[in-house]
Formats: sequence, structure tokens, C-alpha cells
Amino acid sequence: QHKQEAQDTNFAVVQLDETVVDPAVWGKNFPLQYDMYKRTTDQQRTKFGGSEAVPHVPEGADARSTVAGQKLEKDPRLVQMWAGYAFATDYREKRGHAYMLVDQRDTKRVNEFKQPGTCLNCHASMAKVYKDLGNGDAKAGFDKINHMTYQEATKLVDHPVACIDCHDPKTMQLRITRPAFQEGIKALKASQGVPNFDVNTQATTQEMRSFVCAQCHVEYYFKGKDKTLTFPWAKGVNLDNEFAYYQEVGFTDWEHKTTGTPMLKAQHPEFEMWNQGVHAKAGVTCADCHMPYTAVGAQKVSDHWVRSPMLNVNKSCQVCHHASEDELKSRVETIQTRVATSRSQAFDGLTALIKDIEDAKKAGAPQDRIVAAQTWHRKASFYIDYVISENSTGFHAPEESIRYMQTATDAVRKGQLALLGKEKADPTAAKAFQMWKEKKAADAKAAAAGPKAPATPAATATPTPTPSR
Amino acid sequence: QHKQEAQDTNFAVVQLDETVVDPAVWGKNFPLQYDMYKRTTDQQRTKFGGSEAVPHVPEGADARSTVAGQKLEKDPRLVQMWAGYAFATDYREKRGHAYMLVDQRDTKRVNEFKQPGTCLNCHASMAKVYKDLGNGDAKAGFDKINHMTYQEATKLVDHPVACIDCHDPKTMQLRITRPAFQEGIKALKASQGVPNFDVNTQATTQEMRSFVCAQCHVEYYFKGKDKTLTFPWAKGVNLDNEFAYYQEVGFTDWEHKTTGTPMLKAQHPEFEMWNQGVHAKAGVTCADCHMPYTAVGAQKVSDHWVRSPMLNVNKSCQVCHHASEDELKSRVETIQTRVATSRSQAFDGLTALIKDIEDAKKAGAPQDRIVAAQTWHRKASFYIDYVISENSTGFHAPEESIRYMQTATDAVRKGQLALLGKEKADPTAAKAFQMWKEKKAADAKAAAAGPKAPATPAATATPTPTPSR
Amino acid sequence: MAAPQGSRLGWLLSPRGLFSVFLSLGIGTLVGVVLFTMVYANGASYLSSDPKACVNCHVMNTEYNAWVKSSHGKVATCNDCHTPHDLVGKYLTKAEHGWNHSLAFTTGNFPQNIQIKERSLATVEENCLRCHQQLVEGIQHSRPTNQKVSCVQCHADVGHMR
Ligand code: HEC
Ligand code: HEC
Ligand code: HEC
Ligand code: HEC
Ligand code: HEC
Ligand code: HEC
Ligand code: HEC
Ligand code: HEC
Ligand code: HEC
Ligand code: HEC
Ligand code: HEC
Ligand code: HEC
Ligand code: HEC
Ligand code: HEC
Ligand SMILES: [Ca+2]
Ligand SMILES: [Ca+2]
Repeated sequence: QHKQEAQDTNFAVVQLDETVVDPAVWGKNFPLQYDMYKRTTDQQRTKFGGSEAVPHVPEGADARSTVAGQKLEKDPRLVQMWAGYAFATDYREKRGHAYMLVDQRDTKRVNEFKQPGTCLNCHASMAKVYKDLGNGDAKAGFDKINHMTYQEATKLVDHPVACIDCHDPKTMQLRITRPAFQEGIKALKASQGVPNFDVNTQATTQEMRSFVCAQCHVEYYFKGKDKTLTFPWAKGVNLDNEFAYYQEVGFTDWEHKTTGTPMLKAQHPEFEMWNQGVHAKAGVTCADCHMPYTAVGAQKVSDHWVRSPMLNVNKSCQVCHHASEDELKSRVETIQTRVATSRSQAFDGLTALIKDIEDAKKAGAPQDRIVAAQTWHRKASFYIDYVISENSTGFHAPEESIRYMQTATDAVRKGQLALLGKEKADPTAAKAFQMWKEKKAADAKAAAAGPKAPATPAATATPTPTPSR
Repeated sequence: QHKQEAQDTNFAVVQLDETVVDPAVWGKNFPLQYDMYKRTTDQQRTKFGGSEAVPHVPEGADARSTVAGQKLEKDPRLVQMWAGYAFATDYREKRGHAYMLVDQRDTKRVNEFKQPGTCLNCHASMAKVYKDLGNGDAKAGFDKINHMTYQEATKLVDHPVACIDCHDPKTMQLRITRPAFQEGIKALKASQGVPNFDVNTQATTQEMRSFVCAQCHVEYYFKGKDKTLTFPWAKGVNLDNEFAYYQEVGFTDWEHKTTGTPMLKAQHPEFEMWNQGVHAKAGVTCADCHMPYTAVGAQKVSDHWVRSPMLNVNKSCQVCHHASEDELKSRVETIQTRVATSRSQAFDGLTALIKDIEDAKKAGAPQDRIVAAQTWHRKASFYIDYVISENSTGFHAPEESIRYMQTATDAVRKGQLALLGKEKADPTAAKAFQMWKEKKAADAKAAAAGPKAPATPAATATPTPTPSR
Repeated sequence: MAAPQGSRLGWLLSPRGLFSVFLSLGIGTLVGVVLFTMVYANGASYLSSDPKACVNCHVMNTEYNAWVKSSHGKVATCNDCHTPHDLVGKYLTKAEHGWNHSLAFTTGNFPQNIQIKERSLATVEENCLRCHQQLVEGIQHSRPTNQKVSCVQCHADVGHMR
């Protein structure tokens, strides 16, 4: 206790509490961390990661002078993969934390599509907003935001992820501020035999060094009418588990425009993938590689310039690995090249399957064959999307990433054979297909009954295109 | 030089030279290594490796009281995969070096099929035999053995791999005694820009700690009429390279009995797979894991009880890895389970493809479709066989092993579509198919001309079933 | 406040620990003063604690050789890292180690690649702090007292270069 006080007086220039959101104020007490934090504005490419600053002429509300590269241009197969979904209009390289809010506000996915306030969970400093809206109860505040439109909700926020989102202002201890993660990790731990896990009191600091990131760097979906942000972890966190979860609850993100398949979208499953890798097994956390300790004068601090470790190999990797910087980079690139090669081969298969289903529909193939092929389309696409969306190009779990591509290729194979009557449907898809059919019937009925109110066009958990598009 | 003398006097109980084959004699000078060497008679299973001693009633020439487990029974899909080839009759777990000669002499692959003397290269102490036959020129002796029948040649040998095969009797330095490896490594180094590589004078000891094993633990084929044992390394040592090599030279091992495809057989590519893994990149050799230094009294000796490292984790792995024995085993088993899962999924695909080609032939499908499907059958089977035959169940190179399974699944997919007219033939297969066709035509012509002499039924590089089968 | 578990250093710096130190000073326990000064004032002079004592046992040769090659081969001895530096702990541990070592040694019942035990590791990590306290104060400060940073997770090789 005595020790704690001594240190507090040591650092305290200003008094920090739950009302202080602005990182600049926290920076008065922790100038080293703050200076590093600000550098997340920098952009630099690595062979497979990082990002490029692409010049951008500010137009309308979009005041950005640079944007990140457009991935849809680099690989046009993505547009086919996501046909009919917002992602097919705009999907860019991620870049530093400093940009998270502007990049969301100015994406076509927000400007040309209806999005819920939920999106902000991972793109802004929400700790205070949730508490304020919920009168001290973050979960209540979170539920409120989920019901708002993006445009309403975004007015409530000012900052990208800030100190207060990861730290307790009194003790500076790491903490979880996102209800979605609290629920998700509880379900995950329960699946591992640890019931009623309360992350903020029961997690070790070592776990927290990854958990704080896992509030955002995870696959997610918007559950039910409330669009509650939910992590699909009740069966575990590998892709097979997550897919099985979606199949079991029968969730669908959108309908594929070309094939009519009820689809799933995967987003940035860094936490899940890391969990499958040898580093996680060895207790190496996100912070170890992405926020390595850096000696500044007589102090060691965590590098709050969160970025690709390939830009900082010496501090990120070389404490543990005695190989040279070039050698380490080459090991990473070897892995990434293999994953990229395998992924591209699987992707070619998927593209062929989409074309085959399209042709079969045109040719009036039997409906049961089409549906059977669609069940495999749903699976193959989710598996490939997962590895595309995972931002380490497979480094976080090399053999598992490629195993997913093998499963995807097998699903493509089955889908193509199904069209020819030589393979059955994926039995796990039955529920989702049934639910989607019912939803469409209900929508059609509602539409036929005439527009009663300016209701949201779709009752699904995902945004559908607005006519303005 | 002075040091060398000191050592010689130190050890020399008997004088060793190129005429001493019996390890028991070498053992007088090096009793520790010899005692360990003898223990390769022990058998013990690990989760995926090692071997089980299956009791065996000696019958006829086969005097073995134990044999290793029959893999064909554990996975009957193997029989279909190799239909028409000797491997489909007998394929067992490998076991310790002590058994290499008896296990070869008593396999059905030797007893029910014609095999060349070449087989002995990797199953007996050949250093002296080659020199003797070639009057001092090992290469000449090697060529002679290749022309003999197995039954003739095996009379010339007495021991499984012995000290003299890996060591220079004067200096005890590691050395290469197999011409096939000398040629193979020369071709490989040339492909990497190092011309005229002479392994015995230019390789480092570090390299030799893997090269001595790579004389046998590699994929191989019998080249041309002379059945010269050859390693397909002119384009590199990953599977893609080796397959490309075979396609380019147009080599075929046998014709698949069910589908009629000209096939390739893969055998124990441990060296190649290791080459693709992170351990090879980090300079970790076969001997580091399979012959780890062992303290005997005040001395450290290389453990000549060559076996699965999973039976010796402390000495094999914990020199470098700080994790517990259980943790290390579990890391290995995680990798192996993933590889096995992926491999099994690919294998199911292959089985389906074989069935489809069989059905299509029965149904009288167009010949060009059958041939196109066969080209993919050849590829898929070789890729899957490669990972089945590699004895670490993928540990030597996890992500690469699974990448091969993805490629195999893609080949299966293309083969199945080809049967339906929806995919072309693998263009790289053209030469091999052409050559096989010509060979069959020539054989048919020869057969029609009547049996002139008791000629070997096939002029191919591989043994074909004898009628006695 | 209870003495933090598994952290002798914490105890030393805790009010009760500090009190004990001052008490020992007060009653003139000379040994304590000398040790305290040597350790905190001039680490290098403490090198006189001879590693040869450990290498008496040839099974310690591997670690010894790896220590010589390590970044600490010239700045810290075996005892700097492997022996607790509070008085009671030091001798308790020496006794315990002595017993364990000779038992293992006589029975020969130990692995060739010796693995450090959890308790010994805790001692080592306290000793990292003894020398590097100032450097790591900031990164420890934001943590609960029972969840200190484990140095060895990243710096396993500082004492023994593999
Ligand atoms: C052992 C080191 C290591 C660990 C642990 C680790 N990563 Fe990574 N991460 C990497 C490497 C290497 C890359 C590839 C960077 C590149 O391609 O430039 C990467 C890439 C990323 C990227 C994309 C970065 C970019 O600039 O392209 C994100 C986001 C990411 N990781 C998040 C995480 C999260 C979240 C965790 C924990 C759940 C985590 N990482 C754990 C090493 C690690
Ligand atoms: C509140 C949500 C949130 C949290 C918490 C979070 N991230 Fe991020 N992260 C993002 C978003 C959003 C982006 C993309 C921003 C953009 O592209 O505009 C991003 C980008 C990144 C990048 C890419 C940086 C670059 O230069 O390309 C890395 C690496 C990264 N995060 C790692 C981490 C790690 C490690 C942690 C935990 C210490 C973490 N993130 C915590 C949301 C978050
Ligand atoms: C569970 C956390 C989470 C949620 C919810 C979330 N994001 Fe993100 N978002 C991230 C992370 C992490 C990144 C950076 C990694 C990446 O780009 O894959 C990111 C990147 C982005 C980017 C920059 C890269 C790109 O895709 O062009 C945009 C734009 C974006 N998100 C928009 C949205 C929108 C719109 C929503 C709501 C529909 C949303 N995000 C919901 C975590 C989230
Ligand atoms: C995305 C999450 C995240 C954000 C945002 C964040 N930090 Fe941290 N911070 C961490 C992590 C992880 C650690 C390491 C904690 C540990 O291991 O005990 C850390 C550690 C610290 C520490 C302890 C000393 C050190 O460097 O390890 C201080 C002080 C600190 N952060 C200040 C800040 C300040 C000031 C800001 C805002 C400018 C901030 N942090 C923003 C994740 C974050
Ligand atoms: C805190 C320690 C630590 C850090 C930091 C770390 N690693 Fe590792 N790394 C390990 C451990 C432990 C293993 C597992 C093998 C072992 O026990 O040595 C491993 C394994 C690997 C492997 C082989 C596993 C595979 O998936 O092929 C590679 C490659 C690797 N690390 C690269 C990196 C790179 C690149 C970085 C920096 C971005 C990094 N590591 C950071 C500890 C670390
Ligand atoms: C980093 C350690 C390592 C290296 C280096 C290594 N191996 Fe292995 N090897 C293993 C492991 C682990 C297994 C799996 C054993 C098991 O499943 O029981 C294995 C399995 C094998 C097996 C099957 C053994 C059995 O009993 O099932 C053979 C044969 C083999 N390796 C040969 C080689 C050769 C030849 C090389 C060098 C070209 C090599 N290995 C390099 C670790 C290694
Ligand atoms: C002369 C050829 C030859 C050489 C050289 C050779 N091996 Fe083998 N090895 C074999 C054969 C043949 C077998 C299988 C014997 C049997 O099943 O009867 C085998 C079996 C093995 C096994 C399986 C043992 C078990 O208990 O299951 C391992 C491991 C192995 N070798 C590793 C090595 C390593 C490491 C080297 C180099 C230090 C090496 N081998 C050198 C031919 C060779
Ligand atoms: C290039 C080296 C090499 C050549 C040539 C070779 N082998 Fe082997 N053989 C091995 C190795 C290494 C093993 C152990 C690994 C394994 O079983 O995959 C082995 C294992 C075996 C086994 C025991 C396991 C099994 O397959 O049932 C038999 C029997 C065998 N070989 C027979 C033969 C015959 C017959 C020939 C000739 C047609 C031959 N070998 C040629 C290297 C060789
Ligand atoms: C399959 C190959 C192989 C066979 C057979 C073999 N050795 Fe070795 N031997 C090795 C390797 C590899 C080393 C390690 C050499 C090095 O690193 O310099 C070695 C090292 C040695 C050494 C040096 C000391 C040591 O233990 O590292 C002696 C002595 C030795 N072997 C004796 C023998 C004797 C005696 C036999 C026969 C009973 C034998 N070897 C059979 C591969 C073999
Ligand atoms: C001579 C040193 C050495 C030995 C012996 C060794 N390793 Fe490694 N191992 C490494 C290095 C170096 C890496 C690469 C990562 C790194 O730099 O730590 C590695 C990586 C690994 C990895 C992660 C790579 C992957 O493919 O997933 C595993 C798992 C592993 N080793 C297990 C083992 C096992 C099991 C053994 C014993 C059979 C073993 N190692 C023996 C040095 C060694
Ligand atoms: C009597 C012979 C002998 C002497 C002298 C000796 N050791 Fe050891 N030491 C051993 C043996 C035997 C083991 C293995 C014990 C085991 O793993 O169960 C060991 C293990 C260790 C371990 C790891 C096990 C643990 O308890 O964590 C450490 C640390 C260690 N010794 C340090 C030292 C230091 C420091 C010295 C000098 C002060 C020393 N030893 C002197 C024989 C000795
Ligand atoms: C700078 C601190 C430091 C010094 C000096 C030091 N060690 Fe260690 N020692 C360590 C650490 C840290 C470990 C645990 C390494 C690990 O976790 O793998 C260790 C582990 C050991 C082990 C157990 C083996 C192992 O790898 O776990 C023995 C035995 C040992 N030391 C003996 C000695 C001896 C004898 C000396 C003096 C010659 C010595 N140490 C000097 C820090 C040190
Ligand atoms: C007796 C005092 C002492 C102890 C105990 C000690 N160190 Fe050090 N350490 C030093 C000194 C002095 C240096 C500066 C050495 C130099 O400049 O070469 C140093 C340097 C370092 C370095 C930088 C050099 C490198 O290897 O990267 C690291 C990291 C380090 N120590 C970590 C540790 C850890 C971890 C422990 C505990 C396992 C520890 N130290 C125990 C005195 C000590
Ligand atoms: C998660 C990994 C990690 C852990 C845990 C860790 N360190 Fe470090 N440490 C580093 C890195 C990275 C550096 C290099 C910083 C630099 O070069 O700026 C470093 C540097 C150091 C240095 C050298 C500083 C200098 O000025 O050169 C010392 C001393 C040190 N650490 C001691 C410790 C001690 C004591 C602990 C435990 C309390 C510890 N470390 C825990 C990663 C770690
Ligand atoms: Ca999703
Ligand atoms: Ca072959």
C-alpha cells in the first residue's frame, strides 16, 4: 500500500478518473506512452501487412487527406465473393488505431448502407459513453447503442480507442470495457469447464495482455433484432467451432447476389487464430509482439505504437528468438507466402463454384441440387473469408490457416459435385437455410401487405443495401 | 594432426579400416556408441509414430519372431490407393535400424514381386560391398548391384546399416557412402547455384548430421533400364519441385489397376520435408533430435539408439525448448492431429475420385475425359502418398504438409470435374502419359511376337507383379 | 498488509520487511549491514561468491558453460541469481538446495537437461528485480501485486546462453 502511494505521487500530474476520455490528459501523467500512442498515425507497408497511405481528396463530409489501399482492386475476386453485401463496395487495408473512427465514418459501408450504432464498439472510445448512457451500467449503455442508427450513435463519440478503454484510471491496471467480450469470454470459458467467468476479476494480467485486444480483433455477428454484438464462442474459438455455432443457431449475414446462398461473413479473427498457434500455447501475448517493451532512458515502457511487428523485429521478436532480423522476416514471409498460395488456390475454386451455381440456375437445374451446392458455397466462402480477413496472413497459426483452406477446397469440390447430383447437401446447413427461407417469406408477405411504416427493409441481423446505392 | 594421434591412441583397441564391417568390432573402440546402436532392436509406440512389436510365427525363410504392424489393415484406403502395385500387398510400420535387412528380405514386396538389388542401398551395410564390387570404385559397384536381382544381391550383405556406412574408419568423421546421394545432392546444390558439389569434401559437419540420414530417408525412383537409384532433386526438394521433375522426365512407377492411370509412388521423404520446416531453417539437424547427445558418466556421446524423439523428449527437445515434457508432446500431437485430419479428408476425396473414374470407364465415358481425370488422379495420389509416407506425420514441416493436402484436394476436385467434361487435363502430365502409352504399345507388340526369352515382363523402371502372386 | 506471496523482495520492501531490516541494523547485526551494502551499493564486488562452488558438481557444467557465454557471465554469479538475498531465505534455500542437490546427485534421479523448479524460478526473478528494479518499476506498477511480470518468459537466456 505504501509502495502504491509512492508510485502514484510519482506519476500523478493530473487526477484521472472515469470522466477523463481525452488521451492527451492521460498523457500528462504518462507522456512516454502517449507519445507512442500518437504515432499510430504513421503508415508503412510490410510484405503482406501494414498499410500504404494513398492520397485522397477530401470531399463532402469525408475530410481524409490519405486513405488506406482498396483491397477490392488488388483482388477483384473479393467482389464476387461478397456480391450483394456492403463489403463488395469498399474494403480497405486496415491501418493504425488513430484512424479507426474516421475510417469507419467515411467508408461506403456506412455511407451507402444502413448500419447500427453497434459498429462503434470497436471503432471509438466507448468506456465512458456506455457508462453514461446506462447510468453507470455499461451493459445497459451498450444495449442502447445497439438500437441506435450509426448516424445517431456516432455523434456521441470523439476519440478512437483511448487509454480509458484499456486501463483503469485509478490503478492503470488493464481492464475489459466491452460487454460483448465479457459475454463472449464467459461462454468460451464455460465451454472449457470454467463456469461464470468474470473477466475483470478472474483473468490474469498475462491473459489480459491479449484480452484487451480481443475486444475488437475477433470474428463477430449482430445477434437478433437488437443487433447485439456477439462473439460466436460457445463451442470454442477455432474456425470449425465458430462455423458449427453459426450452423446451429442458423444465423445468416446476407444473401449472395449471384447464387442466392444465405451467407456468413468473417471478420478479423486475430484472437481466434492466435489461439490456435504455438505462440499462444507458449504464453506469448498480443502485447508481447505488437506492444513490445522499449527502453526509454532508465524506464521500460510498453510500446503503445501498436503496429506490425515486422516494422520492429528487434524488440518484438529478438528477445525470444536469437535469429537475425533478416532470418526472422524470412521465416514470417515463408509462412505467409505458403498461406497466401494455398488461399489463392482455394479462392479460385470458390470463384468456379459461384460461376457453376450461376450457370446451373440459368440452365434450370433441379432445385435440390442448387440448394445442396449452396450449402457448400456457404461453408467454403466462410472458411476462405476467415483466412482472408485474418490480418496476419496466417502467421498467427500457420498450419491451422492452411488446414482451413483444405477444408474450403473440399467444400468447393462437394458443391460442384452437388450441382451434378453427385453429392448431398451439407447437413449442418439445414437450419440456417430453413430460417432464411422463412424470413424471406415473411418479408415478402410484409411487402405485399403494403408499406405500413418506413420500417427497416430487412429484419435480419445485417444491413441490406439502401436504394440510394 | 597431433590431436588426431592423441585420439587414435586414446580409443584404439582394434585397428579399424575399410575392411571391417562388423559393428561389434568397431564397438571395441567405441563401446558406448555400440551399446546404444544395438538398442535399435527395441520397439515402442508413440501416439503417431514408433512401432509395435507384433508377434509372428516364423515360417519358411522368414525367421522373425516379431514384425511391425500392418498399415494396410489400419487404413484399408491404402489398398485402393496402390491397387496393382506391390505396396498394396504389404506395407508396415517402420521400426529400428536393427531390422532393416530382415524386414526387407521378408516383405511380400520382395517375396512375391521381382525387385532389383538396388533395394539394398538403404537396407544393408553397403560401403564395403560397393567398393569390393567396383574394385575400389563405389559408383561402379553400385551400378553393378543395380543390375542384379534382389535375390542375388542380398547374398552379398550381412549387416543392417553399420558404423562403416556413416563413419570414416580412420578419423571417425561422418561421410557419405551412397553414390545416389552424392549425385542427388550435386543436382540439388546445382539448382541452388552451387555447381559440382562434392559432398565428402565440401559439406560442413553440420550438414553431414542430416546428410548421412538423407542417403535413405528420401523419396526415390529407379531410373531407366538400369534401375539406377535416383533422387528427383534437380529442381529442388519440395514436393512441388519433385512432382514437376517427374512430370518433366515423364516417369511412371506403375499403372493403377482400377483406373488405368500411370502412377507415381512416394516413399519416406523425411529429408525433403525437414528441409521445408523451421527446424532446418534454424540449423537443427536430424541427429539433434534423433541422436541427441547423452551423458554417459563424464562423457557426452551421440545417442546411436536412433528412434522417435517422443521417447526421449528431455534429451531431444529440452536442450533448446524451455517447455515441459508434457507441453512439448502436446505441441507435437497438436500438429500431427491436424495433419492427420487434413490428410484423411484429402484421402476420402481420392477414394471418391478412384471410384468415379472406375464408374465412368464402366459407363463408357469419352476417352478424353477419362484421361483428363487420370492426370489429376496421378497428381492427387502422389501428393497424398507423400504425406502418408513421410514418417513424422507432418511434424517435420507442419504448414507445408497441410498445403500439400490442399493441393491434393484441389487435384481431386479437378479430376472429378474432368470426368464430367468441366475441367481440362493437367497439362504437365502430357509427357508421362505419352511415354506410358508408347511403353504399353511396345510391350503389347513384344508379347504378340511371342515369348522369345524368359524376359522380365516389363521394361519399366518398376517391378510389376509376377504371375505367382 | 500481508506479505505478498511468493515474493521475498516484496516482503523486504514491505513495511514489515523494511522494519526487520532496520531492526537488524538497529541491533547492530553487522553481517546484515555488510551484505546489504555489498549487494545494493556495488553488485560487482559480490562477484567474489565463486561459481566454482557450483561447478564442483560436474552436472552443473552445462549451465556453467552457458553462463560464461551469457550476457551476465561477467556481471552476475550463480548466487546472485539463484540465492535469495534476505538472510533467512538465503540460508533456508541453501539448506534446501543442498539437500535436494545431494539427494538427486546420489540417486542420479534427475533429467540430463535439468529443468528449473518453480520455487527456484521465483527466487531468480526476485533477483532480476534486485538489479533492475528501477528499469521495470513502471511496467510493474500497473499490475496487481500478485501478478508481476515474469522476466524469464522473454529473457530466459540472460543467465545461460543456449
Ligand atoms: C508471436 C508474435 C505475435 C503475436 C503473439 C500476435 N501477433 Fe499479430 N502479427 C504478428 C505478425 C508477425 C504479423 C504479420 C505482420 C505483417 O505481415 O506485417 C501480425 C499481424 C497482425 C495484424 C495485422 C497487422 C498489420 O499491420 O498488417 C493484427 C491486427 C494483429 N496481428 C493482431 C494481433 C492480435 C489481436 C493478437 C493477439 C490475439 C496478436 N496479433 C498476436 C505477430 C504476432
Ligand atoms: C476498440 C477496438 C480495438 C481495440 C481494443 C484494439 N484494436 Fe487494433 N484495431 C482496431 C481497428 C478498428 C483497427 C483498424 C483501424 C483502421 O484501419 O482505421 C485496428 C488496427 C490494428 C492494427 C493494424 C495497425 C497498422 O498499422 O496497420 C494492429 C497491429 C492492431 N490493431 C493490433 C491491436 C492490438 C495488439 C491490440 C491490443 C493491445 C488492439 N489492436 C486493440 C480496433 C481495436
Ligand atoms: C468486434 C469489433 C468490430 C466491430 C463490431 C466492427 N469493426 Fe470494423 N474493424 C474492426 C477491426 C479489428 C478492424 C481492423 C482489422 C481489419 O481491417 O480487418 C476494423 C476495420 C474496419 C474498417 C477499415 C478496413 C476496412 O474494412 O475497410 C472499416 C471501414 C470498418 N472496420 C467498418 C466497420 C463497420 C461499418 C462496422 C459495423 C457494421 C464495423 N466496422 C464493426 C473491428 C470491428
Ligand atoms: C488497446 C489497449 C491499450 C490502450 C488504448 C492503451 N494502453 Fe496502455 N497498456 C496496454 C497494455 C496491453 C499494457 C501492458 C500492461 C501489462 O502488461 O501490465 C499497457 C501498459 C501501460 C502502462 C504501464 C507501463 C507500461 O508501459 O507497460 C501505462 C502507464 C499505460 N499503458 C498508459 C497508457 C496511456 C497513457 C494510454 C493512452 C494514451 C494507453 N496506455 C492506452 C494497452 C493499452
Ligand atoms: C515472448 C517470447 C516470444 C516472442 C516475443 C516471439 N516468439 Fe516466436 N516463438 C516463441 C516460442 C516459445 C515458440 C515455440 C517454439 C519454441 O518453444 O521455441 C516460437 C515459435 C516461433 C516460430 C515457429 C513457429 C511457427 O509457427 O512456425 C516462428 C516462425 C516464430 N516464433 C517467429 C516469431 C516472430 C517473427 C516474432 C515477432 C513478431 C516472434 N516469434 C515473437 C516465443 C516468442
Ligand atoms: C526438431 C526435431 C526433429 C528433426 C530436426 C528431425 N526430426 Fe524426425 N521426427 C521428429 C519428431 C518429433 C517425430 C515424430 C515422432 C513420433 O511421432 O513419435 C519424427 C519422426 C521421424 C521418423 C519416424 C520415427 C518414428 O519412430 O515414427 C523418422 C524416420 C524421422 N523422423 C527421420 C528424420 C530425418 C531423416 C531427419 C532429418 C532429415 C529428421 N527426422 C529431422 C523430430 C525431428
Ligand atoms: C542405410 C539406410 C539408412 C540410413 C543411412 C539411415 N536410416 Fe533410418 N531407417 C532406415 C530403414 C530401412 C528403416 C526402417 C527399418 C525397418 O522398419 O525395418 C529406418 C528407420 C528409422 C527410424 C524409425 C525407428 C523406429 O524405432 O521406429 C528412425 C527414427 C530413423 N530411421 C532415423 C534415421 C536417422 C536420424 C538417420 C541418420 C542419423 C538414419 N535414420 C539413417 C534406413 C536408414
Ligand atoms: C532410398 C532409400 C531406400 C530404398 C532405395 C529402399 N528403401 Fe525400403 N525403406 C527405406 C526407409 C528409410 C525405410 C523406413 C521408413 C518407412 O518405412 O517409410 C524403409 C522401409 C522399408 C520396409 C519396412 C516398412 C514397409 O514398407 O513395410 C520395407 C519392407 C522396405 N523398406 C522394402 C524395400 C524394398 C522392397 C525396396 C526396393 C524396391 C526398398 N525398400 C528400397 C529406404 C529405402
Ligand atoms: C546412420 C548413421 C550412423 C551410424 C550407422 C553410426 N553412426 Fe556414429 N555417428 C553418427 C552421427 C550423425 C554422429 C554425430 C557426429 C558429429 O556430430 O560430429 C556420430 C558420432 C559418432 C562418434 C563420435 C562421438 C559421438 O558420440 O558423437 C563415434 C565415436 C561414433 N559415432 C561411433 C559409431 C559406431 C561405433 C557405430 C557402429 C556401432 C556408429 N557410430 C554407427 C551417425 C552414425
Ligand atoms: C537444436 C535446437 C532445437 C532442438 C533440439 C529442437 N528444437 Fe524445436 N525449435 C527450435 C527452433 C530454433 C525453432 C524455431 C522457433 C524459435 O526460433 O524458437 C523451433 C520450433 C519448434 C516448434 C514450433 C514450430 C512448429 O513447427 O510449429 C515446435 C512445436 C518445436 N520446435 C518442437 C520441438 C520438439 C518436439 C523437439 C524435439 C523432438 C524439438 N523442437 C527440438 C530449436 C530446436
Ligand atoms: C552436489 C552436486 C551439485 C552442486 C555442488 C550444485 N548442484 Fe545444482 N543441481 C545438481 C543436481 C543433481 C541437479 C538436478 C536436480 C533435479 O533436477 O532434480 C541440480 C539442479 C539445479 C537447479 C535446477 C533445479 C531447481 O532446484 O530448480 C539449479 C537452479 C541449480 N542446480 C543451481 C545450483 C547452484 C546455484 C549451485 C551452486 C551454489 C549448484 N547448483 C551446485 C547438483 C549440484
Ligand atoms: C543472470 C541470472 C543467472 C545467473 C548469473 C545464473 N543463472 Fe542459472 N538460471 C537463470 C535462469 C533465468 C534460469 C531458468 C532458465 C529457464 O527458465 O529456462 C536458470 C536455470 C538454471 C538451472 C536449471 C537449468 C534450466 O535451464 O532450467 C541451473 C542448473 C542453473 N541455472 C545453474 C546455474 C549456475 C551453476 C550458475 C553459475 C555458473 C548460474 N545458474 C548462473 C539465471 C541465472
Ligand atoms: C547482480 C546483478 C544482476 C542480476 C541479479 C541480474 N542482472 Fe541483468 N544485468 C546486470 C548488469 C550489470 C547488466 C548490464 C550488462 C552489460 O551492460 O553488459 C545487466 C543486463 C541485463 C540485460 C541487457 C542485456 C541482455 O542480455 O539483453 C537484460 C535483458 C537483463 N540484464 C535481464 C536480467 C534478468 C531477466 C535477470 C534475472 C533472471 C537479471 N538480469 C539478473 C545485473 C544483474
Ligand atoms: C514480454 C517480454 C518481456 C518481459 C516479460 C520482460 N522484458 Fe525485459 N526487455 C524486453 C525487450 C523487448 C527489451 C528490449 C528493449 C529495448 O531494446 O528497447 C527488454 C530489455 C530489458 C533490459 C535491458 C534494458 C536496456 O536498457 O538495454 C533489462 C535489464 C530487462 N529487460 C529486464 C527485465 C526484467 C527484470 C524483467 C522482469 C521484471 C523483464 N525484463 C521482463 C522484453 C521483456
Ligand atoms: Ca462475422
Ligand atoms: Ca518414389
